Amino acid sequence: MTKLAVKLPGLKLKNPIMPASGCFGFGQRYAQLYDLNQLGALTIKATTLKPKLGNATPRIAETASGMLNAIGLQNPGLETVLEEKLPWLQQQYPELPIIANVAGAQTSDYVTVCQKISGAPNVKAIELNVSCPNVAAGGMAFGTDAQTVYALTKACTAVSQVPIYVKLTPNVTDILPIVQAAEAGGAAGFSLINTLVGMRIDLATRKPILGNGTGGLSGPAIKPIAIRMVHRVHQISKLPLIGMGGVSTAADALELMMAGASAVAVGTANFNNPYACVDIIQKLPVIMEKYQVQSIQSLINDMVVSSR
Amino acid sequence: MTKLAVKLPGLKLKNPIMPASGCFGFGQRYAQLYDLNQLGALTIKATTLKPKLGNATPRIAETASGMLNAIGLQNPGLETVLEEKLPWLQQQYPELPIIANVAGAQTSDYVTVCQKISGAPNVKAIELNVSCPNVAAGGMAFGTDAQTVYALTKACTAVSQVPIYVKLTPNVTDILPIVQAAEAGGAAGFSLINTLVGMRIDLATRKPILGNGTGGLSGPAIKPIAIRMVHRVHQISKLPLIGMGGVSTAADALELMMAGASAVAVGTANFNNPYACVDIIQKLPVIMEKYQVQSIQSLINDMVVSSR
Amino acid sequence: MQQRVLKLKAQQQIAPNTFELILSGDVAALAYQPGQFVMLQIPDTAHLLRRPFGIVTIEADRLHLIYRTVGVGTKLLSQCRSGQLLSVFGPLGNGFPTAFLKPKQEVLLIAGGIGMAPLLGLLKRLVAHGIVVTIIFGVKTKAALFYQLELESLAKVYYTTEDGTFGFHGNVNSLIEAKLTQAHYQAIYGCGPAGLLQMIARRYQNHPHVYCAVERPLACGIGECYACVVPARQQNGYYKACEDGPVFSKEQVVF
Amino acid sequence: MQQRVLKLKAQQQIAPNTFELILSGDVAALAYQPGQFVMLQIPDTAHLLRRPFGIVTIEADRLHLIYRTVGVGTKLLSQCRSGQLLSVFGPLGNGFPTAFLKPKQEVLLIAGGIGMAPLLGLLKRLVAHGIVVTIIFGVKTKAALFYQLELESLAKVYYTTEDGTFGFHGNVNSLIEAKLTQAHYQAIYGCGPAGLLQMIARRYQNHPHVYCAVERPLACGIGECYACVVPARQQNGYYKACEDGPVFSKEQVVF
Ligand SMILES: Cc1cc2nc3c(=O)[nH]c(=O)nc-3n(C[C@H](O)[C@H](O)[C@H](O)COP(=O)(O)OP(=O)(O)OC[C@H]3O[C@@H](n4cnc5c(N)ncnc54)[C@H](O)[C@@H]3O)c2cc1C
Ligand SMILES: Cc1cc2nc3c(=O)[nH]c(=O)nc-3n(C[C@H](O)[C@H](O)[C@H](O)COP(=O)(O)OP(=O)(O)OC[C@H]3O[C@@H](n4cnc5c(N)ncnc54)[C@H](O)[C@@H]3O)c2cc1C
Ligand SMILES: Cc1cc2nc3c(=O)[nH]c(=O)nc-3n(C[C@H](O)[C@H](O)[C@H](O)COP(=O)(O)O)c2cc1C
Ligand SMILES: Cc1cc2nc3c(=O)[nH]c(=O)nc-3n(C[C@H](O)[C@H](O)[C@H](O)COP(=O)(O)O)c2cc1C
Ligand code: FES
Ligand code: FES
Repeated sequence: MTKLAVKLPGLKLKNPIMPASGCFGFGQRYAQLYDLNQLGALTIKATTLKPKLGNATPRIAETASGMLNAIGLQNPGLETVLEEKLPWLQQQYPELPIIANVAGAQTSDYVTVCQKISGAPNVKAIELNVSCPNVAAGGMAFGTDAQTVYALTKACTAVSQVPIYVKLTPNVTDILPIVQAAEAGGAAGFSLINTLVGMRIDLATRKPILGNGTGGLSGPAIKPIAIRMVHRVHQISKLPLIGMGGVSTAADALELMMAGASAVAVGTANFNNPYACVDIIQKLPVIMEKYQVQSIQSLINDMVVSSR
Repeated sequence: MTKLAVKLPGLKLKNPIMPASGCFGFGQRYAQLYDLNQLGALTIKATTLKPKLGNATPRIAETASGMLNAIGLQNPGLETVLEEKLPWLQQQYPELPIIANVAGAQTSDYVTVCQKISGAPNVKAIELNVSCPNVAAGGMAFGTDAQTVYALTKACTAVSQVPIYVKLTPNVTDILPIVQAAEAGGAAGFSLINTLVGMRIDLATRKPILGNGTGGLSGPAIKPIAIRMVHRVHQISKLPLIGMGGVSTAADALELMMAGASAVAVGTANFNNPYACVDIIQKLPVIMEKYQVQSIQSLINDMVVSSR
Repeated sequence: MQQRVLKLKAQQQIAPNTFELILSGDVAALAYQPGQFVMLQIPDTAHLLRRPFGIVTIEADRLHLIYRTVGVGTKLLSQCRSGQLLSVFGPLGNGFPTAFLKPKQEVLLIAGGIGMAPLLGLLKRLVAHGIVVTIIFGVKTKAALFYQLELESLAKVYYTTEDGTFGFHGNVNSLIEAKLTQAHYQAIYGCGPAGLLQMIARRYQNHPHVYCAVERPLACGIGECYACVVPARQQNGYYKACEDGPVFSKEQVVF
Repeated sequence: MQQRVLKLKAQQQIAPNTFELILSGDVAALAYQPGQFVMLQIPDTAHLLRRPFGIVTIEADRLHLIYRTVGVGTKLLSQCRSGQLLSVFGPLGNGFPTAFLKPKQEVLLIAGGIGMAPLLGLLKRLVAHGIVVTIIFGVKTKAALFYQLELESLAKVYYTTEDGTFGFHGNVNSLIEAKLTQAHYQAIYGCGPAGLLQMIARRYQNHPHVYCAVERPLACGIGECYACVVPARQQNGYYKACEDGPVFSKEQVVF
């Protein structure tokens, strides 16, 4: 195993870095910039049962060291993803593990998508998105209620052919019951954090800038919250974590791993630097050397995160 | 009434800008920089029954467009505040309304401090700090439980001679029950937001940077969350709001007011620019003119915040 | 579509709040169509989103942009001095379709304010191919005009100002009404505020070649994030301004 | 204690990761004591906290600082070029006490690495007042030394390097052990890593005049936020590094 390689349920990653769901689409345009085989894995845009048009515009607004988005899970729907997007990735990058981000408005939607998408040969894991703050039905409403998380996770793990990582929302008073519920439901790991609910007001119109009113806050602004959430979940659960939130450098990625993450997803940073993922992968060995990290797998194995 | 003046329960403010609790101490050093009479009001550092030494060091860490603090409510205690700090302010700035931020480890502490501090002639309102994320007992644990908030608010309003603003934490799944509890307990208004729980890890030691482990995230990074919380509470409560969170310019202050705040507190910005409060006060008329705001009071009176 | 670090070679104000920016570096090999754009990184890390600007021209090692300061990013940009390094990503998107045009044919360019920037590059290309160009350049007030000499040397130019301080007094629509109802053009190209583009689409609704460049807030700039969608005109759905546009025909989208 | 916008006049690297920075502007009237500090705003709005640096000297319209690049703020600072405007807040805190000294008396300055910066200003003042100064300048390796000629022109200087590449091979403690156990000084002033300051406090525990400047993360810089506390030595409590320090006597705090 190489210095950067890491193993998680369902995922043998050549390095711990992957794009975060929704910030990389299905990878086709980024593939024009660089060889996606360099990535540890690729998390696709949230996929729903039917095509989804998403929210009214404007859908994004800038904030200090962050951004709000209210895309509203626009995506071409399960059929197109199965017939076009995943086969394209399979053909171009047969070795690249795909993590399928799955969303829905009701349990049966999630179940159908999990069942079918987990049959795709390159989908090695599912990221169960119960934490999108930008849709009225499903999404975050699911992820803040322990009972719902339990039932949904259980229903999805029952039909999925690949391990399921439950994607957690930071918009909760206490993450503990949610984590326990997902564990009881058979989650193989967690992925965190999704965005924080935020808003910006347009001074000229005195109305919210975003068509949806509120949006999800991402980017370096939320990194300290991501680190804290990863740290907390790592202390209360033995399951592996895919960490994300504001990572834009190799040092950020290492910081999340030292908080307890076994792999790291990069979202908003792709917009600032379209080469963010590969830049981080390239610089990871340098920063590991600086901080005497022999290998990512050993870092994870030995990690006992102190609460100080 | 002038363009900038605004009236809230207990508070006649010549302008809506005040320093946020904990970022301005008791004003004595800032008084060496400028005339504190320019401020709308002054919120003092959290005051507890007994002197408090606070948390282990380091107590702060920088984050992208923000900072973490885990001061742990270090303060000289009620007696010194009553005998030295408030009298000094009273003598130097007899016209300056003081808002006393009150914290405690148990209900009886809060009650005693509220009773006594509300008797000080210049204390015009109390900010009930049930939202400090940096102390083990009291603080945020109080502010995330509706029943506790109700009981505490009720006990404090019973003894206080001045209106009580309950300071809310954003670290909750849903603010609605907390808001309703504080209203039922007799709150005159709300003050929001306190900091968000966050963490940073030191790559060299692989431990949290802060002595306390976690800290509270403040600064421009959290402004979109503050705007959203103010907007939300404004929609569910008729009580006036003192808004705060990442305000560093007059435009930021206006944005919070357009989200529903009647006055605005400035915290972290004082560290970046020690003249932040007066700079904002000076520029407020300019930005009001730009966006056709006749007066702050009319803006507040007419404010119907759309959810879009 | 590539990322380059370019050096600020020269920057000057050419009208109130309007700047001309010349960046130099390894750009000579970048093929582009007028209407395509680049995304500039703002040299302040609190501002994550790159700002899109239409390419005016790329000549030898120079990339030429024109922009208006509207918010904090463009303000910071306008304060950059020579020697500043800026990360530039592009060319992105699709330019103005011109393949159907033949020398000596006439076209109309309609610019609202800073909307002239991407049309400038188009103008040069068209003239170089022997196309005869008429321009309508509408602004709020005389001071906002720029590049008049250059425009007039290449095309017939009509100016309109909202306050009547120069040229026709009124908006672009009333100018056309007054002066250009008889004219016929092989193609109409527009760029400017949404209201102007909507007016163009209405006025020339039966014209087969009406193309306008839209402005939408962008995040990825390459079609992967769904931030920038524009409602499709015919079906229930969206186009992406960054990848499918920013130039659209009036049949494709609701401007 | 004031805020000024100063202009970067000159900046140069004087050792690996070590820079000398000259800012110019309206500073002539600012009275200061060596050991006091200023807080610089980092010219990137994502970095809110000002960075504290000891004042080396203020002469006429020039503020002179020396700093080491340790993190992102100092790195950004080191990339600033002439003409850059920087907001400077200060002088803040308390300098090294010297009122008790008389001409011809001898004092010892102990600097660890960049800890030499605030001691440089002190050295100049002391020499100007006829005090005889001995310096110990301890660094990791020869290359990290700076300002040797200037130091040697004003004081007797002992160098120690951890790797033995220059001067005494070892740390400051072993140098004192080897060469200075017999010497007596009216005062001892120190600045450097916590370990060095603790060693100084231990070694000179019975000396009445031992003063060291500490470094702690600061937020407000003026005593209002309780970010920067240093444990008091005698009672259960804290001093504030920014307001009560950064120079403390060994009796006041646990370095
Ligand atoms: C394809 C394309 C080409 C463009 N070409 C030009 C050009 O050649 N010259 C020029 O002056 N302007 C052009 N614009 C508009 C320009 O991108 C914005 O004016 C600029 O991004 C504003 O940035 P700011 O930081 O000053 O404003 P802020 O309001 O502070 O920006 C906040 C956010 O909103 C976005 N935003 C604000 N206004 C606009 C807008 N009108 N369009 C899109 N996003 C916006 C910013 O990119 C940023 O993400 C173009 C826009 C697009 C989409
Ligand atoms: C009173 C005082 C005087 C100082 N004088 C000098 C001087 O003359 N020359 C010099 O090179 N350094 C001096 N320092 C240390 C200097 O302030 C830090 O090295 C600098 O702030 C590091 O900033 P950064 O952005 O590069 O590091 P980062 O690690 O990126 O900074 C992150 C945060 O931690 C703080 N921080 C990091 N290291 C230190 C430190 N050692 N001390 C205090 N805060 C720190 C920063 O101020 C910032 O808030 C002084 C510190 C203090 C408190
Ligand atoms: C434009 C945008 C779209 C997103 N879409 C999705 C999505 O479809 N599914 C999902 O689980 N998370 C989505 N996210 C959240 C990210 O995957 C990630 O959890 C979050 O942005 C924090 O990481 P970052 O700070 O690196 O962006 C989206 C984020 C952004 C900015
Ligand atoms: C150093 C520091 C100390 C603080 N101390 C207190 C406090 O004692 N009581 C309190 O209610 N809030 C305290 N806060 C929170 C602020 O009052 C404010 O709610 C928060 O920082 C958000 O505002 P800002 O982003 O403008 O700083 C403190 C914040 C900081 C940064
Ligand atoms: S900006 Fe991302 S799809 Fe257009
Ligand atoms: S830095 Fe605020 S009290 Fe010292």
